[in-house]
Amino acid sequence: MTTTQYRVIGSRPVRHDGADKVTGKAIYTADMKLPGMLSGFVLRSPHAHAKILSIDTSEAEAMPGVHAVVTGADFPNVEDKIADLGEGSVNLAYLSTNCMAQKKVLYRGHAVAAVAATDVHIAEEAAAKIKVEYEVLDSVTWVLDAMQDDAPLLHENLLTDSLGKKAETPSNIPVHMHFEKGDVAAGFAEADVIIEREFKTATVHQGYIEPHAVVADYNEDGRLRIWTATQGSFTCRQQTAEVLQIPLGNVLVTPCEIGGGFGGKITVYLEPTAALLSKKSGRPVRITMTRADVFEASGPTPGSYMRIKLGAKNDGTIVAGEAWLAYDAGAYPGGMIGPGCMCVFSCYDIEHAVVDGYDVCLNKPKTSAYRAPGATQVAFAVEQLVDELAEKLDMCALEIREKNAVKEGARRVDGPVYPPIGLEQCLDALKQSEHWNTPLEGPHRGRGIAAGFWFGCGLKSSAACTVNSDGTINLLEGSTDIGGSRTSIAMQLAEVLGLEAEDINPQVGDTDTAGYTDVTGGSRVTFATGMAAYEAGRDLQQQMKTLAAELWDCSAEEITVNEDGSFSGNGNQLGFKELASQLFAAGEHLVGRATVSPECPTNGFGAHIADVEVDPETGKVTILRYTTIQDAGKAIHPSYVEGQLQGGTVQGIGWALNEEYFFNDDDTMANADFLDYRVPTMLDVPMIETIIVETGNPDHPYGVRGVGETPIVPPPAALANAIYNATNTRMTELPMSPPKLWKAMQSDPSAD
Amino acid sequence: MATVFIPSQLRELSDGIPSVEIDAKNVREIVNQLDEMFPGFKERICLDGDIAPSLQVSIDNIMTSRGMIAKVQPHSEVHFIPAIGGG
Amino acid sequence: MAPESVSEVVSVLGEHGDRAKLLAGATDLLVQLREGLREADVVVDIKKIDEVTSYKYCEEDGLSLGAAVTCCEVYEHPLLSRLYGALADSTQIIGGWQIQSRASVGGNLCNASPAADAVPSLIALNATAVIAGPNGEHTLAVQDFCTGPGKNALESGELLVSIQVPAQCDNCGSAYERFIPRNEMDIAVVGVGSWVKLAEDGTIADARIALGAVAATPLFAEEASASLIGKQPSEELFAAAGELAKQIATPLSDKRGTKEFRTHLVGVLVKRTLTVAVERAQNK
Amino acid sequence: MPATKKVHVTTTINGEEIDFLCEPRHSLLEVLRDNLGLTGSKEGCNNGNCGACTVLLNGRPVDSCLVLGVEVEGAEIETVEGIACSSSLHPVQECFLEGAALQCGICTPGFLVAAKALLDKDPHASEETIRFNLAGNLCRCTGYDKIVRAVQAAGQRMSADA
Repeated sequence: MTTTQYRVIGSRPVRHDGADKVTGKAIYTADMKLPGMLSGFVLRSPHAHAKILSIDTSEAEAMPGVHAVVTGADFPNVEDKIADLGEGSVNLAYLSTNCMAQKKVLYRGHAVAAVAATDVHIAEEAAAKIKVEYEVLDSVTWVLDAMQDDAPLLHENLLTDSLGKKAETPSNIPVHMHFEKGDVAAGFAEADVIIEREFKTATVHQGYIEPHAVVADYNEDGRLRIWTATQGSFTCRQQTAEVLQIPLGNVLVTPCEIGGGFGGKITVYLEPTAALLSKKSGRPVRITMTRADVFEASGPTPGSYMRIKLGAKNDGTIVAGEAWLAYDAGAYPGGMIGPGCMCVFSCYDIEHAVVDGYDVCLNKPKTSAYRAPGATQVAFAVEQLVDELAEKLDMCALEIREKNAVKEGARRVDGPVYPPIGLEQCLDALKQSEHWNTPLEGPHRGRGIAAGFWFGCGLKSSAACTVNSDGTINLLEGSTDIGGSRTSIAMQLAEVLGLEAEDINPQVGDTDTAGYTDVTGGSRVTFATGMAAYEAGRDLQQQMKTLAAELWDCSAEEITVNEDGSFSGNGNQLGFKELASQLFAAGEHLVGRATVSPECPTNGFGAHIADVEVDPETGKVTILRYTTIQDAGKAIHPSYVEGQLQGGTVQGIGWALNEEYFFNDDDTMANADFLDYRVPTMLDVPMIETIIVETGNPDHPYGVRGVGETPIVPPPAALANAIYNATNTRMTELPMSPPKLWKAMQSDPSAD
Repeated sequence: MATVFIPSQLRELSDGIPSVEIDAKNVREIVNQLDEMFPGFKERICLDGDIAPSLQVSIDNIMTSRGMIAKVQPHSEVHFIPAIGGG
Repeated sequence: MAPESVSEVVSVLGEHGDRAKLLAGATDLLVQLREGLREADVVVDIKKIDEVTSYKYCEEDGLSLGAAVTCCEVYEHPLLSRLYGALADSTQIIGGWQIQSRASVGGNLCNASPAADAVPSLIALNATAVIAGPNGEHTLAVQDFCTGPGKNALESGELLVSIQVPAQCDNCGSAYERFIPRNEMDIAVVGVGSWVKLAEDGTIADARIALGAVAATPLFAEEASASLIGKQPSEELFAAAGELAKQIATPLSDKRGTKEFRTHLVGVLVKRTLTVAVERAQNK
Repeated sequence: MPATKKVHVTTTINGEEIDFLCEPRHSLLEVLRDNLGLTGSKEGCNNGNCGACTVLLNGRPVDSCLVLGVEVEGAEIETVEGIACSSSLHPVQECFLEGAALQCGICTPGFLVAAKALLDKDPHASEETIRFNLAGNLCRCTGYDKIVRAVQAAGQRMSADA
């Protein structure tokens, strides 16, 4: 437990970009306007799976106002090269043909051509005049169907990879993973109670309110400037450069303010297309996706099929686990099966376990990360089985979790051993909470709990701080700010230097000015970029010690940086600002800098409590009360930590109760809008109570753990457990929407 | 000696042996020795001479991105696991 | 264009035929035009026409509601929302506040969605559509106005001018309820409007039940309505009416609900709306 | 809708009389953002389901993506850019900042406009009233908790200031 008293850390200053964002001044990508800018429109496939026989763009090109048309033919041929994007890697041929289809379309919404015109309406009309001849193919959107031998093949040469070994015949299964720990057969033999169930979850979308948008300006000198809504400007630069086959240094990516991402704004979709339209037209081009495009053609997160078995002894010890997981990859390989497999048993210390996981291609948009990618699906399954074991063993749901919770030294199913972690502390906080200790009364009501985990990664971050003549600081960092991270990073710099948060002027740099920084994702920004800011502050202090030594006529070793950030030595003492001003006046100007690449997962654990009431006549679930508990290590800005917990929880609630991709008979999406893709409205959720546990992370100077992702993991499971306790009906399918819950209650004879 | 865990999908090469002790100062030495012990090992986990991008090496709670040049301590525990990112 | 009289609109419609579309609140029309579900050469804004944007109520004739009167204007009016409970219920849940500021009851009717929230209430309240066209004005019962999904009884060159809703006596009450997966911002999976008139002895003297989203058009549930007449209100009676109403429901299975679930909901909502309607009649 | 001749429209935006030319098919949102440079109103869905483009039209909140530019002849419009009074923020803006009621900020302008309209009518709006009236504004980051609290706090501040 950290006990250090901080001045800035743990306080709640107003965010630095706040005034811009409440007055409408903040510039998001779609707000960008460059002289001569054209508007782009992307023509997309109406079919889920088809061969492109021909594309005729002549009529569109001839339309007044149209300046350029591009198709797959304008894209350079990229080989099957794997590009490392910092977090995860990508096959460039897949990335490129996902941006613009070449010979085949693999999902409804797949881009086939794009137009740039003086007005978006003209571009849209022109796109409608492009004649694409398709040969429609059989399609598949359910993961188990796609795994069948006779399923329509998306990629003719795709061979299943089992850790370096390729299958002999093509299929829709790019990857099979397998993990094993202990002796599973012996484990189940030891068990007194065994429960096995199948679970299904629907494809869901991150649902950020800002549609993808980009402005590209391809200069005559070959320099490409891009303004975009991205979670990672450097990753965006690399993907764009690789797809276009141009040098990295020719691309400048400027991240605009970004209207939500949650993992969905890492992959490029529009950037290469906008760049090529700009190159052809000689004018800057802006493209924004429509909301339907966002649903149909960006990257939702996998639907899944899971078969999971758990065995426990009479004393409640879970001794064996077995999981068979198949996750949608979408149209191209590379879904979230890896973390799914690694998270399935991540909360429990199970001696004997085996996991098989399959990444499966099917005719849906290529999936991408969504807050703790792959973990929510498995938590939905396992956390229900744990409750069932508890019920069979006549234990309390909390007790069985306390008994089996992972702690330092426990071995994960994929091998590594946990360092100090905070699941036990979260469960303890749950046990002590007012919510848990307040009985829930009334008919058709139930309470459920669930635990959750996400790794949280480190990766590369950079920060540079320039000292102004009055001792205030301009901080330049490279993490695109989606939720107030400028401030949580600046606060760490303020803390180390003995300044106030307001003394720091943080700025998110572009790829020409900021040091290399990986994506805003993986719960890493406050942890890793905060660490970079801290180190940049330390660098500054070292430089100031050397310079102060001259000023004070002593050696640098004689100068101490005190806890409040002041400097003392040789009988002198000055605060940071005062010393900085004196040094500036003496002709020195200072820039502190740091690059870090922490490689340790920050291991974020959480536990949630949900109270629900179920309408027995309609199957509609009302959430009466909800508490989210999480180990933040150390909360830098508690309001924004609470905000991450509350926001992630409500996304998890949406996933649990109503969100799903609904497909027509022809495998096209039937609900590509916010009307029928039902994210929670304000009226659908209660206040989300939060309890921040602070166990301190030994791998960070202030003890920070990543917090952003874990909160989405437990809600579907906590709500399923609550629904069971309210209705006696086990829901094994997401979403637990009214028609499904009502039907399940009808068919479950034990239900109330 | 570092303890190196053989990924379960590669135990077909190691005759089912789940882990081995190896004296090495970096991942490259480990991979080379494993390939000598269990021919074909390197081919399964490497691409273009480095650890395949779909994998990462876990060394004592560190998930390193340094691949072959990552340092290994005398009592380190080493795993080859899938690379993961996040949202 | 924005004409200032009904006759001007009629002549514009005569000139452009189906290529002209009338716009009141635009909350359906603009979406449909963008999605290519409807096409138009001319969009005629009818909100400059007094007759269409105003409403009046008198105790003898009841409510005359201009076709472009917005949802907000209906539910914010204390007398109207007390007298026409079902209509107030409907108008409060069509979209969010932003939609209600613009969307009109007449537009909801003309759009002729099977799931329109205002239409079952209008049918339950026995409302009549006042239609103007090249041959002058005529009226049509709202229950006959919708002819299919997105289709209405307006002939080429005609427009809906207003909706006449009969006067409400002190022992009348009405209610509308829909089932949606969320609590707002959804389209009805099923919607039911119910109206009752109580006799002095507390029995039901007259009743009208209307169903939405269970057929190609909103339906008047005639048999279910008749089954209530002369009876004392009770949960059993309402449940039995619900069963009768279910018999005329022929819903589809789609992204909003299954056939089975929708049929079941008819029973639930008939019971619930009758309960509220009777309560309102008793407490007026 | 096909392109037709541009129409001249005179309207009042944030207290200032404004003239613009627009095609009949252009929405008010497009006019505000593209013709008038008022990019504070955001496009999240372009079909009235998210509320990010909320503006006040003659005092009532509307989705500006579902209003045609030509419809606002003679109307009074208020956008997020008009909420702050000269050099100081409006209480609802202050409370959003102090209460951390925004994360990515894309939905914030719509929420502020709708919240201000609600509080002008009912500064003591209950949690239930706030949730009901602002349900047409979607936020995907915050889980709404801090937004509701900020609106409540702003109502209190407005009645205290009044």
